[in-house]
Amino acid sequence: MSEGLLGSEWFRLILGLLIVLAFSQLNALFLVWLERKVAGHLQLRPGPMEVGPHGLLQTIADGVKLVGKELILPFKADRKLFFLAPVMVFMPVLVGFLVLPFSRGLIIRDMNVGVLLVFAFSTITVLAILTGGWASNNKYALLGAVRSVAQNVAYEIPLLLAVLSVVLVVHSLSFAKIVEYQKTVWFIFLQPLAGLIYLIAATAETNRAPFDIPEAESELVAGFHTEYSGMGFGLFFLAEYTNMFIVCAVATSLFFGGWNGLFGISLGIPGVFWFLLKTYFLIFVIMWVRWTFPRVRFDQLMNFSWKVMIPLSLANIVITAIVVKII
Amino acid sequence: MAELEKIEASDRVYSLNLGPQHPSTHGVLRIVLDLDGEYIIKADPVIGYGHRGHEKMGENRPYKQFLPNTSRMDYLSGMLFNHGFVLAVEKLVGIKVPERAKYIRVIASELNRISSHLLWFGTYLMDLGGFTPFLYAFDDREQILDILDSITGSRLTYSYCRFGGVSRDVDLKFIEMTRAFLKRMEKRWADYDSLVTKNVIFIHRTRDVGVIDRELARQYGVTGPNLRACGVAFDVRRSEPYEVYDRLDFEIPTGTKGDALDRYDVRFKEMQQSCRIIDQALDQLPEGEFLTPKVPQKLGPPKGEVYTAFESARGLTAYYMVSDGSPGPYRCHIRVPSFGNLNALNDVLPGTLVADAISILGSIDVVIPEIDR
Amino acid sequence: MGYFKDIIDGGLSLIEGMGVTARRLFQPLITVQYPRKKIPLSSAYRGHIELKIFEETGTHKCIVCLNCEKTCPSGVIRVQGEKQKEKGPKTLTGYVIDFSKCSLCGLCVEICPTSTLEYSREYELVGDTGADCVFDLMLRLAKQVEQREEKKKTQGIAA
Amino acid sequence: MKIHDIEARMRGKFGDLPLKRDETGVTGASWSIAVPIGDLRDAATEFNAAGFFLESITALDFEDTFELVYHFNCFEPGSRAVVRVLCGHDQVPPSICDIFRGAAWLEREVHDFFGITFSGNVDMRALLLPEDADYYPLRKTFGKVGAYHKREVIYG
Repeated sequence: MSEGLLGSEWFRLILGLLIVLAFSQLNALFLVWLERKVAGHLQLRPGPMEVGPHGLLQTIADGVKLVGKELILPFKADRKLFFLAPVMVFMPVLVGFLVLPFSRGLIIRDMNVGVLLVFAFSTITVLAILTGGWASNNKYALLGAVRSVAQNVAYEIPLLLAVLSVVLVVHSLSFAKIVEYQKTVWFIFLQPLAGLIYLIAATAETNRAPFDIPEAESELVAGFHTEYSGMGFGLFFLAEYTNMFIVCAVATSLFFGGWNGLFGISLGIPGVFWFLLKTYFLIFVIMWVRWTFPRVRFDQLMNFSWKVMIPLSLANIVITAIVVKII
Repeated sequence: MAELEKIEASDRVYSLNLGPQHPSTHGVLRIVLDLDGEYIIKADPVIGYGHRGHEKMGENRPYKQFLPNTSRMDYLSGMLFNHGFVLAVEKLVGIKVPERAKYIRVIASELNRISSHLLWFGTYLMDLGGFTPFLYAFDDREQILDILDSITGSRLTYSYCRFGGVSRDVDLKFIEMTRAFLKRMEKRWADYDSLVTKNVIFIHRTRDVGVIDRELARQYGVTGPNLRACGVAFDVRRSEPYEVYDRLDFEIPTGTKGDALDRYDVRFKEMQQSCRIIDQALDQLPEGEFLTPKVPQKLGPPKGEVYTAFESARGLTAYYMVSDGSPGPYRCHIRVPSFGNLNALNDVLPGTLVADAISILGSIDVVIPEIDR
Repeated sequence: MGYFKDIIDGGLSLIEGMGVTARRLFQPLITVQYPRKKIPLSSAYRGHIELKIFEETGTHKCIVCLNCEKTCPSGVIRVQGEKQKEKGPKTLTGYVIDFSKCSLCGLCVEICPTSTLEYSREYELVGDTGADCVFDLMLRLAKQVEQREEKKKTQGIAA
Repeated sequence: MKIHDIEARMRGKFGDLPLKRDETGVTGASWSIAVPIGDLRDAATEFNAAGFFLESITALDFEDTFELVYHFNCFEPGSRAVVRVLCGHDQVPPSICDIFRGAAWLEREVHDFFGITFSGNVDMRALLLPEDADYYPLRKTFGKVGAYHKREVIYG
């Protein structure tokens, strides 16, 4: 996508949307496969092996199965909200792609409020989960929805505080500028605490273990999506993995230098590869964590958030502000 | 509690039907929970979904034909239940058991105890949301099943013990496999420690959760590791030694508080003690017969009754049989440990969170078909 | 400083746990892709029962004592015998088991006075109906005898 | 040893006659005591005060009577004791569920299987059987059974 090709703004948007849609679906399918492979090998088993080479086509087969399944509406459920929720959970995820800086110039829209936009839209996910859980007319789903909201309050604040300390240094909310700033030194080295807090909070944001308390399959059966069948469940599932990609991509841009190589050494590898490499590595780490730890209880997550993450990130911001002022 | 009672009057309380189909109810258990938010106000376990009438079956068949039933009550410690039943009948009829058979039974029983505890370990972690330890535990359990498979020919419902011995002698390959297993486990304990026991999330999920204290345990007849977790060193293998347990040197691990973490610790150490027992029993294993040849096909026990207690993986289990002199028992009752252990939940669950309820249910290690019989 | 110590200790314990799982990534897999690969059966494996063929007679030794039928806890076994002569031993005419009810205890094999019962080593037993679980052991025996003879023949030709 | 204390107290209360020691060890208990149905709660209270736990409750169905068998044990080696209560087919034994909390379920189980109602146990719902079960499977009049004896046939 060179500058010359992008004469019309509309062309650029539509092309971007198409690429995003295609990429997000393929990416989610790949991530589901990856998750199963990572889980498998961590547990000394091969994971899916039957469909395609090393089971690569397994998730596509599963997807086809999900599409073919009947959408069941539970008794006395709120029909409109019930079907709205899966759509609502997937929409904001797509918006996130608009501002992700895959490489220099490979951004659909480099807005000066890019960082804000991603986090503003990702919050809608919680609303969608609440809607889905509420509309299902199922107590497990409701409990999951309630937990999700409680969890949201706990992790959103440290998440944004951690991001803020980066923004304070760069003086910009634009992803491109933040990544440019990390040309030689990544922010994870300057702001290790903020980076760590971001990763923990991001795991919670995507409802991944050990913070998968709204789903908590051993407690709430499947939490908020207990009653969803077929593609209703499929959309929740795809959204979870796409969301995971987005938070990891954001983490890569904010803390791991985006398209930049380590300490400015790019080894001649194109920026987009650096970006994807780092993003997928972070995704792998999140998977690795999921398949290692037991789940925390939601009050413990709150305790951890209010007593550890928020004070530490606040302190981090204050120190950052002072250092920035002095320099 | 006063605060809770006030809430109970309000209409905020709703009931949640946990089970019979639920990922963490270990068999078919249903608990009707009255909830305020996520806090449990009242818990009413509903059991009996797996009732097969084993006691009635025992009454209308000869002792020998009841053998296969015994390993189907608590399917996780089938060998132990099998063993206990054989002990009871031998005591009633007065059958002498060769020394070698006694040792073989102890080894097989302890192997079964470890396999049962390993399965509990895995599923408990799964209840807490950790999936991977489950598969590691199953890897180890698979070794035990292979070992038991090599002598009994079965992997779960063994039917291995016979009146006056065991059905098949052990060979050198069995001893080799068992020794290799003991060696393998030495390394595995450290792995489990790093992966689970020391894990800060795990500790937070279990510490001070679901405390069963000494008095509560006594009131409900809680036995086994759940009782030992609150500091009572009561183990049938010690208090009424059967077979050769009095010749073997092993400790009875106890806890202090009786919370889920203590129960975890006790079971974990128990597995290590079982390894010690097996090691010694293998050393002492004498040569000789594995089955008394003189046992008649049709048993004619004297009139009277027998009550034999033994330590299954879940606690004090006992066979109570009344004989009228015929080849089958007049009355056959089985005292199962999970019954009391689960019963205690009536008092333990109120005031906890749903998430903790799952943790508690997992930590007391119930096998529902054993309760239902 | 207990506050920070708790955080750091907790964090370290988590990293230790991740180390355990990470090591597994580089260990060989322990599962077997079942229908493609198979694990050898235990020598003591207890399948359903089968009539044993004795080398010296080339057939079973069942004397229709009905001990197995009587001792079976689940009533799986049905044995039929006929007297060939007025005063003589019975000979086996039918031996049918309903495997769907069998609890694999092995009491029948142990009680058999002529040890003519043995465990089958088949474990891939799938059927669509309950009737598929009913095995006629006489029929199976006949088939086995046939196979044996064919084998002998081919071996004889090869030799 | 708690078992000796409680034995002395039982002898004091009910006399020497109903108490039977078991030297052979076949019954698994040091001694058993036959208690009249009215004194069951007193006996249970004694055991509770002495720190025993209730191991099991079960019943035996004889042609002439039911017999309730209570196994008590404490956390000491070889301390099992049995309380036996004769309970006619139409009698209603008292519940001990307020003395031992675990007794509530055990009594429900006995009620399930034998149809013996315990007075004082408010919760007599079916425990192991279906809610609508109107049969008592462990009675000797139900299903296939070998024999239906009088009590003296077995216990002399």
